[in-house]
Amino acid sequence: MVNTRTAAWGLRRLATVGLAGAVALSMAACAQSQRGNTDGGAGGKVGGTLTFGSEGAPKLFDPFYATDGPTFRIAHQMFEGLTGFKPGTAEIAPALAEKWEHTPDGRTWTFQLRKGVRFHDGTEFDADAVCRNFKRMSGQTGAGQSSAVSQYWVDNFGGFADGAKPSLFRSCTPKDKNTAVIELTRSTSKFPGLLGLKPFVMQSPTALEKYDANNVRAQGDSFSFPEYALQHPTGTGAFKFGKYDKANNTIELVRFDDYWGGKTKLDKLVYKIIPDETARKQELQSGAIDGYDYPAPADWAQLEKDGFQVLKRPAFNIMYLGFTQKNNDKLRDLKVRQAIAHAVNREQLVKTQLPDRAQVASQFFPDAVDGYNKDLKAIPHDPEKARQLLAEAGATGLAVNFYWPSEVTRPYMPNPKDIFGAIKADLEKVGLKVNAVTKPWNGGYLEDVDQAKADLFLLGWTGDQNTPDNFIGTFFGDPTNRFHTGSASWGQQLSGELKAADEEPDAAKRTRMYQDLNKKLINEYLPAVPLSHSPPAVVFRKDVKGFTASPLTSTGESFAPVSKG
Amino acid sequence: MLRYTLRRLLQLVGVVLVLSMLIFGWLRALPGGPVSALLGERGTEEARRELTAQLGLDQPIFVQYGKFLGRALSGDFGASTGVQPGDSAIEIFLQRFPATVELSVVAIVLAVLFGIPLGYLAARRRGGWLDNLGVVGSLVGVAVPVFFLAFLLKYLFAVQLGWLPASGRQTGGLDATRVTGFFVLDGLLTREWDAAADALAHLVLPAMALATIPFAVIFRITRAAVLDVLDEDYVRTAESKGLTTSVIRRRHVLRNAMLPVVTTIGLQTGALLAGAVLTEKVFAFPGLGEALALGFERRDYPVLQLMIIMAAMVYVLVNLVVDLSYAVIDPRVRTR
Amino acid sequence: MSGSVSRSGSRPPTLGGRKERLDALAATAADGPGDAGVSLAASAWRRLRRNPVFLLGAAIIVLFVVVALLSPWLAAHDPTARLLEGQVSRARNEIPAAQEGFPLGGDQVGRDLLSRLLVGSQQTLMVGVFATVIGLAGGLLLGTVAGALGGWVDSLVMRVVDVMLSIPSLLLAFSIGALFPSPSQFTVILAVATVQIPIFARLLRGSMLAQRGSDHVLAARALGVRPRAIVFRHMLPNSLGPVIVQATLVLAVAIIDAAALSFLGLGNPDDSIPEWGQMLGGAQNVIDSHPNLAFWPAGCIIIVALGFTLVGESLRDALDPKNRR
Amino acid sequence: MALLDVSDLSVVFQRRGEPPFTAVDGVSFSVEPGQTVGLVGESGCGKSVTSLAIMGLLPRRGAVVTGSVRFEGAELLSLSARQMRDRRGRDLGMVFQDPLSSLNPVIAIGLQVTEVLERHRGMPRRQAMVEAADLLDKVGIPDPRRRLDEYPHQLSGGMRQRALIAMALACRPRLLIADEPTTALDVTIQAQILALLAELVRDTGTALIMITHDLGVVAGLCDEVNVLYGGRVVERARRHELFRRPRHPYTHGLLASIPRLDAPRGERLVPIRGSVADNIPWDHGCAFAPRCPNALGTCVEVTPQMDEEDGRLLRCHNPVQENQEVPA
Repeated sequence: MVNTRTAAWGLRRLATVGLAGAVALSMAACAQSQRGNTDGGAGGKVGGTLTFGSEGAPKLFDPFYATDGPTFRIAHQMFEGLTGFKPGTAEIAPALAEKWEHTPDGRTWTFQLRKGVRFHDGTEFDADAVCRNFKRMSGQTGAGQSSAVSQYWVDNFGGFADGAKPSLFRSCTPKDKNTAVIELTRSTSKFPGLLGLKPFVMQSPTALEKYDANNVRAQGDSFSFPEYALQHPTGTGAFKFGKYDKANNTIELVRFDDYWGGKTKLDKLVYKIIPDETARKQELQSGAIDGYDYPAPADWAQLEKDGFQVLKRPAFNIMYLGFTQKNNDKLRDLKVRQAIAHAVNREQLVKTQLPDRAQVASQFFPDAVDGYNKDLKAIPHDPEKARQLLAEAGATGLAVNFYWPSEVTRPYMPNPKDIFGAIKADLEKVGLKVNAVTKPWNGGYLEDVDQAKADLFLLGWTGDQNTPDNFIGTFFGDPTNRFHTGSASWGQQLSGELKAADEEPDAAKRTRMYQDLNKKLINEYLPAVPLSHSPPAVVFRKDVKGFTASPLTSTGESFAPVSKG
Repeated sequence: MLRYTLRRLLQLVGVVLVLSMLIFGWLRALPGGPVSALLGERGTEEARRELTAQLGLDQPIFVQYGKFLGRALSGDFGASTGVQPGDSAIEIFLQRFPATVELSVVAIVLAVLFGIPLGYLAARRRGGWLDNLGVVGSLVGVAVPVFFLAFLLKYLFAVQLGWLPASGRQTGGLDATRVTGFFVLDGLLTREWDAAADALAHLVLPAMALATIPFAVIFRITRAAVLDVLDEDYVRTAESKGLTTSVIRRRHVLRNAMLPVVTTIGLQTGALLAGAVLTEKVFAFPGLGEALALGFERRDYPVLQLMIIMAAMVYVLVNLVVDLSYAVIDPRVRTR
Repeated sequence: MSGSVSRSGSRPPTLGGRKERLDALAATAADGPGDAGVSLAASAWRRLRRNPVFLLGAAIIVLFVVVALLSPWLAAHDPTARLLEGQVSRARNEIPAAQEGFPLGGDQVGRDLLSRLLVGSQQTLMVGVFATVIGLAGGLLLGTVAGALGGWVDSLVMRVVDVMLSIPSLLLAFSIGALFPSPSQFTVILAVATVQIPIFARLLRGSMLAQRGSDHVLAARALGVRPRAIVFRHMLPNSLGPVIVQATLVLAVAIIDAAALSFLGLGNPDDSIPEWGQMLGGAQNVIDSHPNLAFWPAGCIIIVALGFTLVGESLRDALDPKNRR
Repeated sequence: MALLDVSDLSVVFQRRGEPPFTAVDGVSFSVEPGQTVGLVGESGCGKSVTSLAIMGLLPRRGAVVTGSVRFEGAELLSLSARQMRDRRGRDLGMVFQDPLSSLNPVIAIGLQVTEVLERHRGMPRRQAMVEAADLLDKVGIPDPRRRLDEYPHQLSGGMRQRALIAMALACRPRLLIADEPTTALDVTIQAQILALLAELVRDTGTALIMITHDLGVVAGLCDEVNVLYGGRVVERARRHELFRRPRHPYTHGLLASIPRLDAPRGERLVPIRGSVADNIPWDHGCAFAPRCPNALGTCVEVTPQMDEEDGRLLRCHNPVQENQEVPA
C-alpha cells in the first residue's frame, strides 16, 4: 500500500535500515558466538547448572568492601574464612583453620591452617597468605578507610595500620607454614567468629596484587572499585568466578575442580538478579530459575502448595519498637516505656502479620545466640496495666510521633505498613495520641530516625554472627546511638556493661554476663521494645537436593553439596 | 531544512543544561539520599556525617553542581550508588538503553501494525461493527491503567498459562554472546537462534502492555484522518477521473491521511518512556524505566541524573525526527 | 495555504499529539459570538441526547457520584475497622474470604473490602475533581494571560508550557510527587494537577487567539469595551466548550495517574481512609494469591475512567462544528 | 441522436431520522455533440446534484436516483460502479468549483494529470509525462515541464483551474461538465478561464454542460440554456431567445437583477424577493409562487406543467408578457 512518493520515502527509510543491516552483517563476521568458552559447555540447559534468583545486584565481588547481602551470598560460594559456621547453625566451626587456641587474656590467637588448600588461581594457601590478607585489610588507605567502603572492618576492628584510630587488630605473624598467630589489642567476644564473616575471608594474595585490589577511589557521589573487585575475585571456595552479564543481570559461577572440600556437584551456579518480589516468584513458577531467596511470607503457603520446597531458616533477627530518649522527656520515664510495651499486642501481631514460625521476642536477640536468657519472659499484653502506668507517670493521653518506613520490606519486617497499623491501633487503645509519620526508607526515614527525630520508630537487625555483641552491642554500645541512651541516666552504665561483657575472655563467664544484661535491658532500661523474630525463608524446586538452611541466611549456606535433578 | 535542524539541536543543548540543573537541585532537595541507602540499619549520626563528607554532599549545592558539570563534560557522570553500585552511570545507561529501545520499538511496531489498518477499515465502514468495536475498544484501552494491564498479561500468559516468560530480558544461563546489546539482534548476528528467540519471547508481554495506548491513539487518529480525507474535494476529483479504487485509496486517501498519523506516531514513541517505567517495573525488565524506579528508590543520584537527562534528550530528538519526516511526506512543508 | 493544509493536518480530533489536538479543540471555540455559543450548546445537546456513547458514560458518572455521596450510608461497616483481623494470617497467606455480612471478604488487615470500595469512591472522586480544578485554575491563569496579552508574555508562557508538555506526563507527575518530603493524598492531587496545567493553558490560549481575530471580539473592541471585559465577557464564555471537554477527559486521566503513582510507591501511604488507586497499588504484592484485592478497585477505576472518557469524547464530537448540520 | 439525453431525472436524499429531501425533481434535457448547454439557477436549485448524478458521483447510500441518463444511447444509471469508472474521465470529464481543494495537495501536478492517461489510455509513465506537459501547455500554463513537478500550493488559482481542466480533457471526453468553474476565481481570471473553455470545446468538439448561477457566464458561452428552480427546469430556450425575451418571471427576475451597461438611465436593479426558503413543494403548485411578482391564485393550487411554445419550454401559469413592466 504505497504510492510513488510514499514509496520513495519508504525506500529512503528502507535504505537506512538496509544500511544498518549491512553494517550489522559485516559486524556479524566479527560477531562470532563466544559460547563454550567457559566450562560447562554451550547453553544453560546442562543438568549441572542451577539458577538462583537474587533480590539485588551485588555491589562488587570483593567481600572486604561489601556490606550488602547479594555480594555476601555470592562471596560465600567463592571464599572461605579461617573460621566458619556449622551448617544449619550459627555455631563457630573450623574452616580454613582446622583448630585454634588463645592466651587467657584473649589477645593472642594461634590458628592451625588446613593443608593442601589452593586458591582459584593456583596460589597456595598458607600462613603467609593469611598474614598478607590481614596486612591488606588493616593497611587500607584513603577512600579504602571510608566507613562506607570498609564498613565491616571499621565496625569490628576500628582503625587501620596508620594508627589514626585505635584498632582491635595488632599483628599477624606466620609461625610456620601452616600456623598463623594473630594478636589483638584487646579481648573481644567477636573473636574468632568474626573471621567467619564474609568481609574477612581469605583472598589470593597474588590476585589481590595482580589486579590492584586496594585501588578504591572516591568518584563524585560514589566510589569506583578496582578490576579485582569487579572481575577477578579469587578465593578458595567451591565455585570460582565465571562472568557477570550486566546487560542480562546474571552472574555465573563455575565449579572449582581443585576444591579441598571434595567434588562439587554443580557445573555452574547462575545468579539472576530480579529486584521485584513477585517477579522472582513467577520466574520460579515458570521454571526460569531453580530457587530464590526471601520469598514473601505471604507466598510460602502458596509455594508449598505448588510443590516447591520452602526452607525456613531459624530466626536470626529482631524487630523492635524503638524509643529515643532525646526529645520527648516523658519517654525518659521507664513507666511510660513499659506502658507502651504492655500496650502492644505482640501475640496478635505475630499471628496475623508475621511469617510462619515467627516468635514474640522476649529480648533483643534470638535463642540461637549465646547469652540468650531462657528465664526472661516476654512483657505480657496488658492494656489495663498500660493505662495505669501511664496514669502514674502523668502521661495519660501522651502524644507521640510514630515513624514507619515506606518503599521497603526487611526480613524481620515483611510489611511495615500493616505492622505499623496494628501497633498504632494498640497504642491508641490505651489512650496515647499517635501522630503517624511515614517516609521512604532511603528517602528520609533512616535519616530522621538516626537523627532522633522520631519518638517511636520501627526498626530491626539481622545478625552477622553468633555473638550478643553483634546485636545489643551494635544497638546500645555507643551512647550516641539512635536511641540516644546517652541522654538517659543509665545510658553510660549500659555502654560500660556491654563493653565489659564483650571483653571478657572466659566464654562461660561472658555468657552469664550477657544473660544478666538481657534481663536488665528489659526490666530496668527498656531502650526499646523487642517485638519479634521472623524466620526468613529460601525456596527451591523439588529436585534441588543437599541444601541446608542456616540462621545466618545466605552467608551460611554453601552450594557445594547441592545437586539438581 | 538544515538550518532548521541545527537550530533545533542548539535548543536541545539549552534544554539539557537547564534540565540538568533542575534535576540536580531537585534530587538533592529530596529528603534522605545515598547515605541512607549505603548505610542501612548500620547508620549512626557520625557514620552519616563521615560518609556525607566523603561523597562531597556536605558542600554547597552550586559547588557540587559545578563539579558535576565539569566531570560530565569530560564524559564522567559518576558511579552508581544503588542500581548497580560501583558501575559508572554511563555504563549502566549503555546497558539499559538498548533494552528500552528494543521494547519501545516492538511496542510501537505492534501499535502501528494494528492501529493503521484497523483505523482505516473502521473509517471505510463507518458505523459498522468493526468501527464501533474499535472506537469503544480504543477508549477502554486508554481507561485501563498500564501497570494493571501489565499485571493481567503477566498473570494470564506467564503465570497461569506459562506460555511466555514472566520477567527479565533473557533466560539466565543461556550463555548468549553480547555484541550490540540488542539481544534479539545479537542472537541473529551470532546465529544463536535460541538466544534470539528467547529474547524475543521476553519482549512480547511487556511490548503488548506498552503498545495499548499508542495503539488506541493511532487507531483513532487514522480513523479520524481517513474520515476527514474521504470527504475532501480532491477525492471527488479523483473519482471524476474514473481512477481505480485501489489507486484512489492509496494515492489520494491514505497518503493524505498519513500526515497527522505520522506526527502521532512520533509523539507516542517519545511518550513511551513514561509507560516503560511502569511496564518495566512489572516485568522486571532491565531497561531505563526499571533503572529510574530502582534508582529513585535507592536515591542513586548519578544514575537518576543521567537517565532523566538522556530521556529528555531522546524525547526531543524523536520529535525532531518526526518534524523532519513530516517534511519528507508533506511537500507543502518541504517547499515552503 | 497552511490553512487548508491543516484541514487534515492539524485536526486529529481525539487524543493524538497533545499540542495539535489541543489547538484543534481550541479552534472549535473560535466560531460565533456568545449567543452562537449558546445555540451551539443547544444543538450539541440535541445530538448528545441521541448518542448512546454519551448516555452510557453519563450513566456511569452519575452512578459513581451518587455512590460517592451516599457511601457513608451505603457502607455496611466502618472501612477503617479491622473487623476480620482474626482471620488474617500473613504466615499462611490467609486473607478473609467472602462471608456473612462481608460479600467481598476482607483486605490484607481484615477490613471489609466492599465498604472500602464504596467509601473509596469518595477519595477517588476527590482526587479526580481537585486535580482537575487545580489544573484548570492554573491553566486558566496562564492561558488567559498569554492569550489575552499576547506578545512576549504569550511566547514566554508558551515556551514554558511546551517544555512541560514535552515531558511525558507520568514522568512529570512522578517527579513532582517525589518532590515532597513525605507523600500524602494532597501531594498526589498536586502532582496529577500540575501535569494538567500546561494542557489547559495551551487550550485556553489557543481559543483566545482564535477569537482575538474573530468578528464579535473586533466588534466589541470597536465599541471600546474595556479589554478585561472583552476577555471575561466575550472570550472566556466561548472557550467554555473545549474546556469542559478537556476537563472531563482530564478527570479520567487524573484518576488513572493517581493509581499509577500509588503503584510507584508515591501514593498516600496512610491507607486508613480508602482510595481505589491506593487499594490497587497496595494489593500488588498479593495480586496472584488474592487477585480480587486488585481486581475490584482496578475494575472500579477502569469503569469510572471509561465513563468520563466516553462523555468527554462524545462532548468533543458534539461541539466540533464540522459535525453540525 | 443526442450525445446526452437526460429524462425525468430525480434525486432524493434520505438521511436517518430526517424526512427525505428531493434535490432534483424530474429534470429532462439533452445535449447534442459539440453543443454547449447551460444549467442556471440559484444555489440549492439542484444544478450541481444533477451534474453529479450524470457523473455517477453521488454517494451510493442515502441518495436515490431515478429516471434515465442516456449517453450515446447507453443508459448510464444502469451501469455498474466499475463500468461507470471506465467511462468517467474517458467519455465524461468534470471540472469543479474550488480548484485548490479539488487538487490533491501532496501529489505533484504531473502525476495528477498522468494518472488519468495511464488509467484510460494505458500510457506508460514517461510517455504520459510528455503528453501531460503538452496538455498543460494547451490550457495555457507557461513552462509546463517545470510545473509537472510542482505541487498545487505552488500554483496560482487560475493555474490550478487550468490544470484541472487539462486533467478533465486529458482523454478527449465527448462531454465536459463544468460546475461553477469560475466562481472561486478573480474576475479577470474568470474571463480567461471562460475564454479557454470556449476555445477548447470549439477545437476538440467536446460538448459542454456549464453549470452556473451567473447568467453573464451563460451569455458568453451557451447555445441553449436551462433555467432550474426548486429542482425542476422552469424555462428552456436558445440563448438569444432567452436573453431577448425571458418569459418565466424567475428568469426575468434573474436578468433584471444583473447590472447592465446598456441599460437605459434611471432603470433600477430589481432583486428577486425572498429566498429559496420560501418555496412551496411543487405538488402544491408553483414552487416560485411565493416570490413571484406575477403570482395568481392558481399558482398556489395547480402545479404548472411544462408546455412548448415557439421553440421554447416554459413552466408557468402567468408568464411575463412582451414589454411588461415588472412591478417592484
